[in-house]
Amino acid sequence: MVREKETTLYIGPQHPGITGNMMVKLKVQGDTVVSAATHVGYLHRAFEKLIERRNWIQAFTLLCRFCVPEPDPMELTYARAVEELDNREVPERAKYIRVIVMELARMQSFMLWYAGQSGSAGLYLTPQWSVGDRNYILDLFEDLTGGRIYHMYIWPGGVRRDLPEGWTDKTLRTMDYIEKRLDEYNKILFDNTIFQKRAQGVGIVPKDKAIEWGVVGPVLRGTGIKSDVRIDEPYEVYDKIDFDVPTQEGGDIWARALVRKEEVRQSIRIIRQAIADMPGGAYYNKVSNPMKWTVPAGQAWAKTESVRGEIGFHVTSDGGNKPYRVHVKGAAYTHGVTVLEKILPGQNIADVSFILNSLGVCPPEIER
Amino acid sequence: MENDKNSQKIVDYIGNFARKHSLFVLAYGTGCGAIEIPATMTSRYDAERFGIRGAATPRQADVLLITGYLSTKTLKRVIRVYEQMQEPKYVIGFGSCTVNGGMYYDSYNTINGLDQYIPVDVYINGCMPRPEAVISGFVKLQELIMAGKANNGEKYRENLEHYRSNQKKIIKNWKMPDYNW
Amino acid sequence: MTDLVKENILLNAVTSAFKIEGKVIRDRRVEVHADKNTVSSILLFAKKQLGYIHMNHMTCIDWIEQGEFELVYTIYHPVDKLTLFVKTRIDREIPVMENIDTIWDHANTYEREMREMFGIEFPGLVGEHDFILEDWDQIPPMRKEFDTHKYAAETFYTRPGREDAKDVREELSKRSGTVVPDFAKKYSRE
Amino acid sequence: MEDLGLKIFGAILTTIMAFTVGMTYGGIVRKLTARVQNRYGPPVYQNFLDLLKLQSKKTNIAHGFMGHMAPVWIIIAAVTVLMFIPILNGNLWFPNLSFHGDLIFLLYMMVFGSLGMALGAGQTGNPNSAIGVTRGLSQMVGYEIPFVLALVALMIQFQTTSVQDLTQVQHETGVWNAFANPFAFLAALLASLGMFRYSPFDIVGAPAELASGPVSEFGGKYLGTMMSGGAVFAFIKLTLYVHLFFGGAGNPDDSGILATLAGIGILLVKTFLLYMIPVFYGWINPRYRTEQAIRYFWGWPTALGIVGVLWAVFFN
Repeated sequence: MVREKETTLYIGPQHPGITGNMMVKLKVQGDTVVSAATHVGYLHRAFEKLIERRNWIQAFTLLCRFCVPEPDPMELTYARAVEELDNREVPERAKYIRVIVMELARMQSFMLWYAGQSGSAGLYLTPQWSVGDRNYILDLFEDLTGGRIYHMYIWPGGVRRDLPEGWTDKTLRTMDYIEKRLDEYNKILFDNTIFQKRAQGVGIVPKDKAIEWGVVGPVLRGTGIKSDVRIDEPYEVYDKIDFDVPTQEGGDIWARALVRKEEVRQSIRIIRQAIADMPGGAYYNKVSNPMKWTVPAGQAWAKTESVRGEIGFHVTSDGGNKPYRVHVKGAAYTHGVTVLEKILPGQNIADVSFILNSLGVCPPEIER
Repeated sequence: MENDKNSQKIVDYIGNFARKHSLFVLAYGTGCGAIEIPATMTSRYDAERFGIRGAATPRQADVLLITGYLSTKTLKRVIRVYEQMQEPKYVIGFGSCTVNGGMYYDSYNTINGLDQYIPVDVYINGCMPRPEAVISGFVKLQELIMAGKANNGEKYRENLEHYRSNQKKIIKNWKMPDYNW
Repeated sequence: MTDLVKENILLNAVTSAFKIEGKVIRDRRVEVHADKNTVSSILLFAKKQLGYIHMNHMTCIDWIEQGEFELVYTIYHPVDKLTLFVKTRIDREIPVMENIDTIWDHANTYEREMREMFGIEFPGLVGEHDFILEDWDQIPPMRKEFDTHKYAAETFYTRPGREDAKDVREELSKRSGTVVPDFAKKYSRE
Repeated sequence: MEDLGLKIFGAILTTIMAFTVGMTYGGIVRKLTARVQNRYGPPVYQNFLDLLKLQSKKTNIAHGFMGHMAPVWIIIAAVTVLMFIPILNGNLWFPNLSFHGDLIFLLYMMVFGSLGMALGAGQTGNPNSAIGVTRGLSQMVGYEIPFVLALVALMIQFQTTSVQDLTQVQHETGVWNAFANPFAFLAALLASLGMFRYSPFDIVGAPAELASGPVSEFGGKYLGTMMSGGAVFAFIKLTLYVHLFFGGAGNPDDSGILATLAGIGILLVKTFLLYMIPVFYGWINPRYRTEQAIRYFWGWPTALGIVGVLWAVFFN
């Protein structure tokens, strides 16, 4: 049904299919997208400007709000950048705790992605299940840090408090439960023929262009390139833990979905190992007075593997008690603008929201 | 239609009863609070048992949930969306940043105080509010509706000039149709 | 980590080819300081010859006291796992920088943001001028001289505090009969 | 004139029943869906509350004349079609006009509601509505083919186009058409998946793609009226299927109070069970793209429909 006439279709900012609050302006011929342009800025809070007005510790309240579905990788990356500037050692126990928190964050974010991916395909059963089960992980966070979504838990020099009593047992029980549930999700979503038909061959990121376009994380692994900050530049204790980095060939939505499906199982594996190997000792290399704390001048670049890919922090200090400049590179920064604009032309309108979810586009990370 | 607080007509009573138990929330996550909306709507907290469900377009919606801070760019869209909604309509301000700017009090791009720009029925404070808090905010709104005190649209129509002048102070390039219903 | 062999090889390759300064920061991190005119040729050299095909990041730091913007290009080698920073400084008064979105497509996004947030011009950059902000008529907001608090206080409505607002420390000490320690007193609301 | 009075009374009763049953089924489906999704769910009467709320909205905006007329058109079409289908197998209380209409006429009339929707949505100027209407019409082209083939098979097999006669045949022989011509039945059943617009065939109002499709710009009373029309249409489709394939409900020879009530009971059971088929299918399936949906209908359902026709021609 190709017609000559071009229609302009705005997906967003108010649209149920959009992830977060952004807008994709489409030129459409019949059902086919001819060109796409991303418009962002609806969530611009001037974080980077505000952080220049906060001191090093106060910045954490803003940091975790950079990308709402996964606040913890942001904290960790910033903390690592500051530790590099300050030459601050992190106790071994804190490193293990950080790994557990990171993987829990990955799992809860996976469950949101799962809901978004199947919801945008029109399957409303699994979102209810997975977002419901996500609450169990948030409960763990609540026990650990006091907050459901935003934790401000990881600090330069360690973590804010030790594990509560009985928390590891509860975590292991939750992992068992989630593992059981994942099988059920897979039966509903991944074994479904219609989902396979819709996901295969749609939204292809070409393998030869992927790295040049700045594609990272599961999207890059979905094209068959093995790239993961956790093994490329092992941070914390990821080099002591045994886990696989799954890859898939194809570069389409289906490949990305399979990568994520396997990744969350690896997260469970990592958490179990980390809990088993956890050493005792201190959990925090204390900063004497955080309100007056100054960090030596310099620049540091730290990166972390979040669920959507590499997150990088470029932190600059002028030796004062406030960050001079913090610049964040989120995974969605390239996915949501360059990659999206490049792969949308030629797709069906029905797949736009499907592709958005699959790329893991998170608008607050683009505009900050 | 007159809405006398002391003596409601039976028609009003029935209407309010229906309005109370059927709240269509516009699916517009304006800020980071939108992350708790899926949790509120799904299996553990299940807001649908109160008759709260999502609506895809502003024409069908009753409740505009402002989930968190509003940047000036979004404010323009929110006003447009709000004006498209059909009366009676309600606005819930969600999170501390809608009350007084919260942690973004000094940001050049987010508004402080939502009720300067559109009337607000219920504020839910916290950053971010838990799903229980969200549901309790909705219950509060239901109480207001039942008492006939939630007349957001009327308030906006009657004080349109006040709200317009506030809105135009922030939105520099005002290219929007007039509010005509 | 150990002897930083790979890092030194990289440093030598870049510095000898372009006669520029540089140093190894730590394992996997190498930085070079370049003139603003050679940046694009260094990046092209690193991409085509050395295999630094992934551009992680591009940032701008406003050194208002020196009157300069510092631009940092962070590029990455997916096989050697090395990160190379190419740093350059441009004049703050005439902020013009070469456009590199022909080398990496996604540099376009970074440059559009910098144009909007710092007012740096990139000749030949395509894309709408309004990327994040809308109808912005002040100086570019990420510049250090822009005072966001003052602007916010002037532009937006500030809700007055509650009349019955109490100082938490004073109240708690009154209730529990303890004394507010000296160091905490300066944070108290007067 | 007694006859006319009875007819009018029957017509009003039919409409009320169709509306109530349609709305209640919707509510039950919402409740069941919630239970499947691990939730408590809204009360069964939630749809009535929604409707009441929509009808008591104080402002209602219409985009031009057709936007105003579309919901009215839909409800007129719904009630008209309702009059022409047998409700209780020729029961004296619900005679309506079912003796006068035949299947071909019904097929035409059932498209009328969609046509009204299309015209109304076209006038709103919302691109989502326009795309939704196009998708709806494409999907209709898809499922009408197996559906018509199934009906043609029945018409050939029993040499009649009257719904009344088709029901009568089943009553007399005691064999349901679902068994008399299983291929036609299966074709019609698969077509019904598209007719009820649950996933995977909810492409018309797909929220993640088109906001809510054709009804994007309709709110308040208009949306409420459309909802009522939709409820009546659901009842019509179910009743028609029950009469075509499941032997109808009620005894044509006995119109006493008890027999009528029993007939209504049987009708409710049969329609509800039939309604559950697309609903069950919808719970666990994501949505097709438009061209995939059409390809689906032109695959197995159409093949089954053709086999059904051949069966009717050669084996009876």
